[in-house]
Amino acid sequence: MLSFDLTDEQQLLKDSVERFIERSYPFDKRRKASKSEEGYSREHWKQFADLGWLAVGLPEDQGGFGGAREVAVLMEAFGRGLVTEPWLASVLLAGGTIARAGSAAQQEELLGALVAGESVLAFAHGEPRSRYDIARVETTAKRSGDGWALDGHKAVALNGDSADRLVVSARTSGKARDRDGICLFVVDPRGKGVEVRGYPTNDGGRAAEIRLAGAAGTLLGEEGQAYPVIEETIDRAAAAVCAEALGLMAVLNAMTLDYSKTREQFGQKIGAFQALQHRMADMFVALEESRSLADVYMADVDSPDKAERQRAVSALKVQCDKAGRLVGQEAVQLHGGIAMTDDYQASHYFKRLSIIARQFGDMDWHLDRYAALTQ
Amino acid sequence: MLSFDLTDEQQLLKDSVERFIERSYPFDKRRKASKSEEGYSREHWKQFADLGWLAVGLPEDQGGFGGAREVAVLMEAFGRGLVTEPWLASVLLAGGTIARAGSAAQQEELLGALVAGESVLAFAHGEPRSRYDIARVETTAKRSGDGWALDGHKAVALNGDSADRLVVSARTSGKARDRDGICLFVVDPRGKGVEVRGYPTNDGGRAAEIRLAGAAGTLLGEEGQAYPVIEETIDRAAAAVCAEALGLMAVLNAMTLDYSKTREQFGQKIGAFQALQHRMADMFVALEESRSLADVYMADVDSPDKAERQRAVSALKVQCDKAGRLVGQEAVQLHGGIAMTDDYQASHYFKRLSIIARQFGDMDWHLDRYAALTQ
Amino acid sequence: MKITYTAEEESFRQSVRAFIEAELDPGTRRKVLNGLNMSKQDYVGWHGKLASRGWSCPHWPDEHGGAGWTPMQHFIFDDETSTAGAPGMMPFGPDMVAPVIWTFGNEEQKKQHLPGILSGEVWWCQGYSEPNSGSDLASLRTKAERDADHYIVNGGKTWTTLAQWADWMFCLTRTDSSGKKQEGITFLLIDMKTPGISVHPIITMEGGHEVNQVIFDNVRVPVANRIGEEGKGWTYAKFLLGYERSGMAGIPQAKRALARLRAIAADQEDADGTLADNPRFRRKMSDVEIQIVTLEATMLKLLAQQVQGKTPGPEASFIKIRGTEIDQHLTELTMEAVGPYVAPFAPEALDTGWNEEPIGPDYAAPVAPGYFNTRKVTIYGGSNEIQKNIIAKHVLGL
Amino acid sequence: MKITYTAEEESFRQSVRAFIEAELDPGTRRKVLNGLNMSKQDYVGWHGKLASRGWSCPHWPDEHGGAGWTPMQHFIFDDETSTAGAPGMMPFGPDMVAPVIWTFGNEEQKKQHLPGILSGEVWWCQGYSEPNSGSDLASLRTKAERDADHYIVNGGKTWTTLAQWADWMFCLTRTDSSGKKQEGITFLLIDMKTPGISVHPIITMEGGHEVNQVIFDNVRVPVANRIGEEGKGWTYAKFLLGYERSGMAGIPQAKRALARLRAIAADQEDADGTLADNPRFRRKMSDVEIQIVTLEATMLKLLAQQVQGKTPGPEASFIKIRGTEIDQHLTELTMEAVGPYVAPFAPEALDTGWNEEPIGPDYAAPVAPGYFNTRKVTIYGGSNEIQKNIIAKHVLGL
Repeated sequence: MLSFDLTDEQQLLKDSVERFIERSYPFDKRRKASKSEEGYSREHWKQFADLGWLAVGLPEDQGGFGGAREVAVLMEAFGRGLVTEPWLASVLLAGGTIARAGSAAQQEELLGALVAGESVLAFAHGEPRSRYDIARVETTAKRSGDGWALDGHKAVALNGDSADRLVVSARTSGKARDRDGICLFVVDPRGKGVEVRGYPTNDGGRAAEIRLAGAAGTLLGEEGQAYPVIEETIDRAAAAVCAEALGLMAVLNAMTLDYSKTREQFGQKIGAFQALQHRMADMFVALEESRSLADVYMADVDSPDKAERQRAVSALKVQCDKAGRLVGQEAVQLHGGIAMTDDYQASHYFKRLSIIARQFGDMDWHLDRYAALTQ
Repeated sequence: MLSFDLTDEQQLLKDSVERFIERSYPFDKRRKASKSEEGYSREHWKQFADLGWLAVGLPEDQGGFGGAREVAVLMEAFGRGLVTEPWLASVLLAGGTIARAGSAAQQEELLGALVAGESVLAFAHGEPRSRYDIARVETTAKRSGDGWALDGHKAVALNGDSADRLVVSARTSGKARDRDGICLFVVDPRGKGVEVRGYPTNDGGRAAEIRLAGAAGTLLGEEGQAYPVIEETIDRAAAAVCAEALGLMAVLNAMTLDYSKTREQFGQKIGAFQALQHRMADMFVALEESRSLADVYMADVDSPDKAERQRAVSALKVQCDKAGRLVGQEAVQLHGGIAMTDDYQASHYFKRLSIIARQFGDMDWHLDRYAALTQ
Repeated sequence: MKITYTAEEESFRQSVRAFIEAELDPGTRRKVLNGLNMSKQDYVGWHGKLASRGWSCPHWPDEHGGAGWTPMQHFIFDDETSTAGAPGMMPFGPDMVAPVIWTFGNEEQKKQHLPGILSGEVWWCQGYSEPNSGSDLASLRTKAERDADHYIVNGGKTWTTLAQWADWMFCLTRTDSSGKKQEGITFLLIDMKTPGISVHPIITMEGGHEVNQVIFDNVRVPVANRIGEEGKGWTYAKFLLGYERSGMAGIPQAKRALARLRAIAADQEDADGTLADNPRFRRKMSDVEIQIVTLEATMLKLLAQQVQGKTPGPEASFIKIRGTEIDQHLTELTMEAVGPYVAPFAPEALDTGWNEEPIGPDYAAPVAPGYFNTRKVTIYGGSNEIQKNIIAKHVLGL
Repeated sequence: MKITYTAEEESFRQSVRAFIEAELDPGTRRKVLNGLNMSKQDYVGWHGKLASRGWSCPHWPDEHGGAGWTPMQHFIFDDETSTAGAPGMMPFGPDMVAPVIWTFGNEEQKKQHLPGILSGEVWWCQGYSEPNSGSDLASLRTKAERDADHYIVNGGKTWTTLAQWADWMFCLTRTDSSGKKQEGITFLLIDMKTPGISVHPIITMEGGHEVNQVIFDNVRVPVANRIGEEGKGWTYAKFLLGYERSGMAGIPQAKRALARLRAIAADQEDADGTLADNPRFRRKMSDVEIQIVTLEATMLKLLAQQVQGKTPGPEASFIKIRGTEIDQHLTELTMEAVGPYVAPFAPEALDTGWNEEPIGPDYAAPVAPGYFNTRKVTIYGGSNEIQKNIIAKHVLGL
């Protein structure tokens, strides 16, 4: 039998994160944090830890709980609040790879501190020329004494500039696009041979370019076998930003509707114009459809069957990118000039949707993958 | 300097064909002719000959005149009238290949009778598995005594069932997709080894499957060198149906607009509903843009530079197919049920536009070709 | 998505499959799977088979002959029958007039009409639209004047689907023109054999005869055939429209159409292999598949909510919009896949017993007619523009 | 399309090229070609160079300093300057207020204002929109009350482009609220140095400062600065809107953006080569190229008609619609081409003199800001919805 109801635990999580966003995450605070050096508030991060959110999606023996649906509950609310805290980078991406690849000792050490809010992590995988190709790793790792020495350039590593530890992918064998030969390493960003150049991003977050020149790394998992771990992690990240997009779209639809019921032009509320009504109906349908797809397919992201997981993730990303494009662009257009301004919140929601469409595979990339899985 | 004015001759041609369509080509007559055995009226054909239209686009030494712009003038008016007479099949396709490939004697013999309206021709090139691939010819020709014997199956040959002579492509060497080795032959459809199966088409015209089993053919032009002739002929046909589409769209836009000004729903003319107004504005824009493109680029179809010709033809087909899809579908939708009926003329215009989109290369085929030419 | 079925659900699926295997006429099945013309007997025969198993109107209340299924069973049943090529049920009797009769009709009417609908022996048609009232249904003018214990009906209906096969019509008539247009409408059940009724075919653009104009010339309808109160017909009509829309997702049909499209693409040769190997076309097929899966997810959620007793709200409007858009998209992609062979017009190839060699591939003949015919789906059942108006008004509060 | 140029036209093209080569500041050019931030001096400097050649306002009537060109010369000039990376002309002075001044202004006003516009020494801004009058321009409320030989202006304007650089504003004010909203509007020229005017930046979502709010607090404007009659400002404003729209096709800019997109695609690696080799992306670039070519054809026809003395009608509306849609489409495709490197926000990289290593490829920094900023083009200058209303009313007669 099908059930789309949340479990009691999921409902509790949902209530807690929605309450937090509504009461403790006002837009001006978010804006201030976003413009700070780290791009988020350490105080919020501490609260996330206290509320248990830094354990979501991590293994139970490390104090973690939940899977893709719990992640989605969290991310949708983060979308509503336009949260900039590095949950995706730290818990889902870096934490996720450690949980899947790390030894018991590594998990103990790294995830313990992560869940407690004592250590922020980041994941450095993409490279300047990799676009969405997960196997395209040119950064290399060579044995050096007991450990490994890494050389290369990692691109747009989310929150890479405020992490205490980095999880970095590098190749010990093979050519740039081979799936074999890719490894994961834990790297101290303050270590020798590591240069971190942080910068703000167009969606109010932060990221970093990371240059490695003989940087010391500790191997995470088996040598050369990290590809499936990275692939699953990025699939989960893609699903997570789809859930975030639901929150973003919900806010944009509500704002547009509110505005159309108050703004007057030509002697009537603009919401009375039929051409605009039909476009708002389209925005409503786009969101409702995306939400239904997420409700039904999010559980498949946890499937042990890789093809099933990837079909679900790619369908979600195609639908949510398409809906996000429509909702984002129409929200700005129907508002008119006001939504073009930095002062008005809608513009920030629009920008985040625009960046999501370029993260973890764009619409065509996922459409091609879905097609390949349907052969 | 640019000039989009018609020359005096072009203007005369336009006046004559528009007057004919308006006064002598009422829809009920067209419908009756379309349902007749040949799918058109021999009486009309005779008039076409008398008015000189069967010479348009043919060489001057055969009494012909004009190029792509004259063809467009004719075809646009034919679109307005939803003409089913085999001008495209007989004059542009078959006549065009003869003009480009035939010897002086062949031109004299075949085109003379064509222009005089004494002989109807058709062009049999497509095959059951060729789709839009011009080089995909599997029909073969072998020497047989003084002449040639043809074997194969020609598909959807426009008006192939009422032609006095067929121009047929066949291969004397090479593999199915080679450009070399393709020839053109003149074939008597009543000859031995020729089986013509005629049928009506969804746009009110007729076509035929033609099976050749050792059929006798007379070589037209040089052996194995017909590909460029066929390619140019099909380019010209694609441009011609774009011009036809302009006429079809103009009628559909006018009908939709008229209907929206008379049909009442909810106590007002449906043309007063803003959502419909905006969609009719889109239909207007789609047609105006297509017309501008045709006015400016139709002359390029006559260019001796093949790349220039093909860029123009493909741009035209992409734009006109896109516009035709919008105008056709919206015309039916905005009318509502009435346009679904066989009795109402709009449905026939819609059907012709739908078939044009599948003739002489569809939108994606032309987009790919345009892209290849832009390297 | 992997739906986990309970053992009961799994065994139900098996019994549905076995039933279809045993009972579905192979000729009927062939027509459905190949998009050929259906006869009245194809529908009625299958309906009768289902009726004898108690499955003809499974969604009805138990007391009237429903099957008492869970929503999941309905889902399984629809999925299996559609995949196997069983004909769809004509909605006019089972889905449309029956709920009106059991909700607003009197005992006499229930006794008279429900059994024939259940068994499939009585074919109904819908007398709603008129030439001058399309989207604006309430502006209808067909007049019913009281004459003792009869109404005298004069006027006409249009777009009446399969009226040529119908035994009865449920019909909106005007008994009063003095007030608002929604008032003064009366809901009558009319025996199609009554003198004064004439049915005139409307041939649609693909050449088919599916809809009709029905003319009433002093047709005497017993007052006993009136549903509910005189002048309250609009209430009953609106109730029924809600039932109509939610059935228009057409997921199993869309899946079948997509499977057919994939088969056609695999048969069409293309530069490097078949059209099914062409990345551009594969992307298009995947895109529509994702649209189907998305709409299916919405339907599954609605089903799950129905288990919990929630009735579908104005969601029905967006399901109708998206379902019909997907339908049209599929028929258009099929046109694209078939290419030049969409041109031949071969209506005879859609008839049973036509045994000549097809023109082009054997799947080509129904493709253009299907595309043309499917233009109707965004127009009928409340045009998609009307559905957007409904969303704007009733969901968005505009 | 091959346009056949006359020998005169060809020689004109050569002279334009030579002029650009000699006079266009290389720093300015670099900014234009790379989408970097422009300074006031970039615009004014180039305008001054053009002015000394007599080319700053070539479309003006000869008596005011126009160049007396044929439409074809305008076409060649626009094409050459845009391709070479010359800055666009700010429309407020030359294209907008100047025609109003020479058509409706008095001799005094012509003498006072036209020379400064022609030379580029006086920068103008447009005082039209107000916070509560966006698309519904005529509902404006900024009040001008007569006080002897002055008007006292109170209220405010918004979306005032580059008001921070402006010397003068042409401004719609309300002198009478008693009649229809289109009546009682008065067209004033206001010196931006007048006491009581304050300019407040509006930061748009990409982080730029292009538009402003302008507040009037008891600003005294001489009656001599009124254009035409009091209360007739709407007539002058509508006249000007026609001028505004027809300039919005932006063909040369679109061609430049497409060339940039192609260069980016050729640099982005993809599975088998570069993104420029990917058939899917090539098809998208070709599609937008065909859109550009199509709009260009429309513009060429308009030019040809102007030669024959026809003035453009409501076509301007659809040129504005299509031109802005193409703009947005191009910036979005560029986002797609750049991929993950659209994320970094590096406004400093858009400033002159920034010499650090770029984040990612050097073309990445302006891409997302360009996409965000370009959302405005379908909103301003009469939103595209307003343009569709105009087409429906004035072209289609609905």
